[in-house]
Amino acid sequence: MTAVEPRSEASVRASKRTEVLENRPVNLDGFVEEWPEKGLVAMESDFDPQPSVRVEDGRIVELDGRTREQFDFMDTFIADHAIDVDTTEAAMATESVEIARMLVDPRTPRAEIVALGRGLTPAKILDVVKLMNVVEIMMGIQKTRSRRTPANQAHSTSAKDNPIQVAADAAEGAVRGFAELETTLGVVRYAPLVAIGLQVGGQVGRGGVLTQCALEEATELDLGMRGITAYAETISIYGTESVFVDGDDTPWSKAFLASAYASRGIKMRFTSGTGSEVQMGNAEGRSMLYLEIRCILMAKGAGVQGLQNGSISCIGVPGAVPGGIRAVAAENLVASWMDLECASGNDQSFSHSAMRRTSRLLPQMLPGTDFVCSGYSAVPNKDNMFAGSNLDTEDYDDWNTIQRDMQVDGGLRHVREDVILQVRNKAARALQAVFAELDLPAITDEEVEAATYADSSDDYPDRDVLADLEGARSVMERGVTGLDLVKVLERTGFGDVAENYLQVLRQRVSGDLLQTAAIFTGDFVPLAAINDANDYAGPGTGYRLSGERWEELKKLRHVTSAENPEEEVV
Amino acid sequence: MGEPVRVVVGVDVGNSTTEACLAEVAGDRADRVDRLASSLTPTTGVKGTPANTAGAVTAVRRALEAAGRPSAVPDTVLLNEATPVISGLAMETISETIITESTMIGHNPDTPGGEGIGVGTTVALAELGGQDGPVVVVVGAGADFDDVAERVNRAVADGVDVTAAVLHGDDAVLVVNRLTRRIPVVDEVSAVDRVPLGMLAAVEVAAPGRTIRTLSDSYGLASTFDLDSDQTRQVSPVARALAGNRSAVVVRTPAGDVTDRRIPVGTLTVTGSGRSLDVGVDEGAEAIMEAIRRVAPLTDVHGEAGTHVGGMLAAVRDTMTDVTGQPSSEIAIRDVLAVDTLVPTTVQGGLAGEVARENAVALAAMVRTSRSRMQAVADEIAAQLGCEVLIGGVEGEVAVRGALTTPGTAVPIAIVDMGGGSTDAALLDRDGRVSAVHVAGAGELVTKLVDSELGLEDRDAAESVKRHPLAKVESFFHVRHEDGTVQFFDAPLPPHVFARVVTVTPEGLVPVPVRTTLEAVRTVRREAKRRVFVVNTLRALAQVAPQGSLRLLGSVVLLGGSALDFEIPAMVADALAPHGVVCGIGNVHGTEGPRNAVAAGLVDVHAGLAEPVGAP
Amino acid sequence: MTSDVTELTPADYPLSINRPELLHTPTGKALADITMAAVVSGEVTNEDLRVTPDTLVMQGRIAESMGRRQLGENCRRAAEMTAIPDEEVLAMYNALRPNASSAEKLEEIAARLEGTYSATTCAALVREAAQVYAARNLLAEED
Amino acid sequence: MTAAVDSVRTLSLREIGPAERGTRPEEVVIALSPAFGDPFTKTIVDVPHAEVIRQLLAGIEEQGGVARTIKVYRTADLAAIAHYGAKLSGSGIAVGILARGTTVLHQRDLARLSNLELFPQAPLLDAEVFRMIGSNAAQYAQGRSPRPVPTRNDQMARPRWQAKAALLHLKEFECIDHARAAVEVEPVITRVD
Repeated sequence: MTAVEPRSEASVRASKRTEVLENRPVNLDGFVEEWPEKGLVAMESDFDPQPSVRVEDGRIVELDGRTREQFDFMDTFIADHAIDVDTTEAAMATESVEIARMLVDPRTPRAEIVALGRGLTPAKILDVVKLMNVVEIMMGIQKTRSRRTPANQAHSTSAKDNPIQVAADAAEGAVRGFAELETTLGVVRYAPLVAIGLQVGGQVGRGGVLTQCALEEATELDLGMRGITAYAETISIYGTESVFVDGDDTPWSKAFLASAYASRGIKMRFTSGTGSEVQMGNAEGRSMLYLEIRCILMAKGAGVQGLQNGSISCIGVPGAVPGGIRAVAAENLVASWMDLECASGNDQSFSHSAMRRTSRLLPQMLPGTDFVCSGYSAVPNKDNMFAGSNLDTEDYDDWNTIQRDMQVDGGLRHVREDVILQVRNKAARALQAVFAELDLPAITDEEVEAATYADSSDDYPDRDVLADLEGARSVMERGVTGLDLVKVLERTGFGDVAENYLQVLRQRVSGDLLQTAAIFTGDFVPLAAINDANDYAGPGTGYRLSGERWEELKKLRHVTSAENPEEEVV
Repeated sequence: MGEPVRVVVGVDVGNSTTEACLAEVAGDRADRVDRLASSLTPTTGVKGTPANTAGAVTAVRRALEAAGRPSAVPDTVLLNEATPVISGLAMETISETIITESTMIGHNPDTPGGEGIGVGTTVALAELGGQDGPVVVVVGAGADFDDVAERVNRAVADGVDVTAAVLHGDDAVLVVNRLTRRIPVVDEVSAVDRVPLGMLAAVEVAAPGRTIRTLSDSYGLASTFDLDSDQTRQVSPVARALAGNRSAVVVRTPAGDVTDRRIPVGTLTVTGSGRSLDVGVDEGAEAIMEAIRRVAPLTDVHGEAGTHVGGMLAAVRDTMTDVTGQPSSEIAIRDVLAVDTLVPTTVQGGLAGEVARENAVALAAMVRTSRSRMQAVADEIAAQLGCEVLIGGVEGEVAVRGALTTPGTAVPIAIVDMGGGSTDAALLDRDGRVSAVHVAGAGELVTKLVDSELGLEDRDAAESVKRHPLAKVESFFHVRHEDGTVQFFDAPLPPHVFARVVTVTPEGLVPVPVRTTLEAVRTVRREAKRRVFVVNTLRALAQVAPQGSLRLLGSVVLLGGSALDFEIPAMVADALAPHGVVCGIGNVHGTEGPRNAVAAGLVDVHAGLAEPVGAP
Repeated sequence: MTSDVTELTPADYPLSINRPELLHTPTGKALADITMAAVVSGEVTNEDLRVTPDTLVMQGRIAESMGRRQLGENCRRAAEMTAIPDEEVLAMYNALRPNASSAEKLEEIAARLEGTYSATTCAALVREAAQVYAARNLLAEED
Repeated sequence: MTAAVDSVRTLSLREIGPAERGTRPEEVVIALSPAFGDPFTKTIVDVPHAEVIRQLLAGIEEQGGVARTIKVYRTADLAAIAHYGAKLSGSGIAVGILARGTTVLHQRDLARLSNLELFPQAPLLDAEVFRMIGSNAAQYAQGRSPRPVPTRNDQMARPRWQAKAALLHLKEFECIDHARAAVEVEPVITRVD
């Protein structure tokens, strides 16, 4: 047996230094030995298949050592939907090392390497990224990420499902720069009120913020169709057939769902990540990264515009095996390379060690991704109903400082206290007006005051939960829609918020947000991997942090003025 | 044919809801009123204050939308003359039990072990062995049940006379099952380390479903501890405190005592009919209500400064000052309702978190003022909607008019409107005179009583118990409702309600966080409603009834949200039946149920269908 | 469906800014008609805030012009689905879950997609699923 | 196999016969996973299996209940193990438990994936919690209405235990024996001091 020995007991005398080291937070993290036969291995396993492909009559009949009769449904879906039959044999004939070098080499344009990627099988892609060290992987991400301008996403939730807290933190998150805001619930029946709080708060912070509420598929889609949320993300997919079926879905059901969202004009991405299959005990002896590459190709085959990956809720598994965080970076690279929008993890409690948390973050933050965090906790982690994130509100100033140190754009900025107080207050007041107009349980002035100055859910008066749930039910029953909320906001004197919200709804008509990696600028200009396609081609090209944005990121909470060293820059 | 048709909206600003009734009124003779729609929305701000405007405007808009004319502008909005009524609640515990020197452990662990009584000297487990006389073993925290049993068995085998045991953990049954000799064992004594050692002690455990007989009886204690008559008198509070328990421990210490005392919680000074009376809150509800009756009609009440009661009454006054701008000295408390209740309270000095049901008094107080600021509301509504706004009759009077449209009613008629903070009554007599009254105490007080008597400490749960009938989930496929009927389900019920007492709500079944039976919860709920709604209905009606006689009332119509409650109307009707009063739920205009009486009444009065009443 | 805008290129994106004249709501309003005034007056309703099949086809063409074949196909399926009511879309999705439907049931859905909604691409996806489910033992047990 | 050296009690599971449906209306079935007791001897946080069983049984006994223990070999899926136990239980109540400690209270009329009380975070389960779980199981079996065992939560359990849990899960899966039917066992707890 392996790895079930208890931690070393202090039966023999240990040095003082050992004591110090024993007490370091990193030793609270769990680490395990690899077990490749069972798939408990990051990305280098003798049990992964060898790359191969064979095409007959315009159809792939062999994939990574298996013939069509031997295909499981992942093989079938990938062969029939993801891989480009016309180019696959030529692409597969290219040496893996050559492809790996193309990924790193700035002189190979993104379009060329993406086109080549369309013909590769999962085992071949794995073979390529296995050749790359973590710096090369970051080089690859820098080049292949689909949108030119990096962005970030936040979690805005409440341990008490308090919609006022969600609104205030959404407003602060928006003004700090997040392009997307996501929420979920403790008590699911609260969803309509919390989703309204998120939407209203998000539109107060600044224009162009998109929101979503993670729920089971039917309700999530319902809120989306009513225009109370603007996108969807928690559509999980898995790398083995057995785990996919355990999740009560198939590639075909998920592909159908992807089209359903698009048919309502709603932006959507899938979610997957290394470690989920071995966590559920059905990795079928494959490495975590091999299985994740299958997920990425499945997502691509379904025609969904993007993917949230980077282990996500299973981060403790790759995080515990050797090379695991390299594998996590590699999965973000593959998602980007396969021309999908990549919301790149960094969204779950990862480590007790602040150093480890930061090092896990850099492979996404330094090259930039479409969303560096697919959930930076814009509430204190104890209020995070996604079970905690790698970063939370306590880390705002650290994040801003790292951006300034490295001259890297992680999508956030320092915001002056008075601005934050003002948007938090306004968000709470706007929601107060909405609740009053919709006959929902009143939000008191005391609650508005609390929201303005609060940190966590502890700082708010308790709500009448039963009355709120009754209100939530009536919102669904009465068929309240996003348009109703716009009207209420306009009528109650929050015309600018109403206008922002209407702009978000209006975009459904254009379908512009359905394109790869689409977000809004603050002026509601859609920014996708079309009009803002990544054009990195080596030093001096691509997205560079400069000009007005760089000036903005130079600001921190405390910076001594050069002009008058007795004062700080404001 | 050529008569002008005007759109009129009656708006009733109530304590918690604002109602509107939209109608078309034809012609000056106004012999035709076409009611088009009604609406209901929460009242904004304290009733009778400018903050009401938002709710009133919403109610008007809603009614217009419901009538399919969202962009229409009404010709006239009619507002009721809403009198601000503010109520406050307080609850004071007035008795307490105090144990000194750890003489007694009288709590009821779920599962004591063994049966019978054992008397001996207290000895710690670690010291067990070699004792001559009978011993009671005292076992501290962290002991394992197997170890305890083994150790006691060894001592018994060595000849020690172990007669009983007291345990820290929840292990009594486990220990007893492993002992060679059957002894009574009391467990879950959280402060077991404070049990004095080397003292004579007695442990008694009754059979399941029974209560102890010896330690809960003064003479039983006397025989057990060999006491003389003076000593027996001294220990009688111990016996009293232990009555009703399934298990108990008594340790005889030189200075140990149990006292049961009244807590002075301040006095109320009630004023009326030109005189003032002082009454101690700790004298109980009956004494307080008697004092109020003696000074009737009440003109004001003050609470002793520096006490909770004083603070509560001051807060009610302050709120009214904020609302009306009247100085606090001009604001009078016009009614108080006192109710006796029992509150589970942890006994001071107890060793096992013993809980006693202590006496408490709950008070509801009410202030009203004649100075309404409805004109300000009217002006703002006029500005926002761009129409004429008129302030109509006093609500009680208009409500009677609305109630009178209930099919089958006739003058004289009385109405009762049971709200959240106050219970209101009005009477229209044969001469067309209307008298109206507000009394303190309504839904909020019921919630508070349910909350404290069930020990919920959860207002939401108490509110749910108040509003919805109960049921017991007997399996995943059926529940037994409180009326005894059984309901079956095709799909299994959610696991969190399994085996629980639940409220049956439109949202589904909601567990009530208690461990008592459905019957106990039901009794608490009905008693709370009876002591507040029934008592108040009788009290309020007596104040408007001719010569104070309910028999002269004729018929009583129940209005407002509480009239929609599943049991209050029946409880009130039962209470009124002996007085020969016909009591029923209002059905305004035969369609609106108990809602919309004032709003509809305003329109009718305006249209001349009904004579304005009480007008100068 | 739309046939006069076959030549969309990446330069046309975003349509809301570069080609608003091509966009309309399901009730035939122009994008510019969705104003706050129109919302307040009730001229704009929820029905207006939906994407049309034509628009989805156009977005699909733009995606394909960027080399995103599958995203283009997804847009085409979505265009077909705009006609299907919400509840039925969800019911069809549930029927596609593993072990949820018999081969007959899936064929019934495919036929309905094809016949009632002219959703041929969607129907093909369902038939393909039925084939794979049969091979992988993921059809519902026959009663 | 005996427990680790630092354990004061060992557990052995003496096979009595095939697992059958019980008839006593108040009984609780404790359904053990394939690796419970043998080859594994302790939970993910080193609570000895002997102690887990002893505390579950004590909780049931303290409430005046009776228990039967079965061991399941054909599946390592906790919901399936517990639901199977519930179907065999005279009261319909079962406690299902995995070798790593994850525990669920199940009832036979519930859907397999539903439950009465679930304790998904094995690292947070200690002897005291197992006692309360046993006590609640007995109370459900008697038709009483216990307060649910307070659930604990630790966001940092993920970085510390997620991978070890996966490893133990894989090991448990290796112990699945599709050919072997569930058996009723008598837990024999022996002190070794």
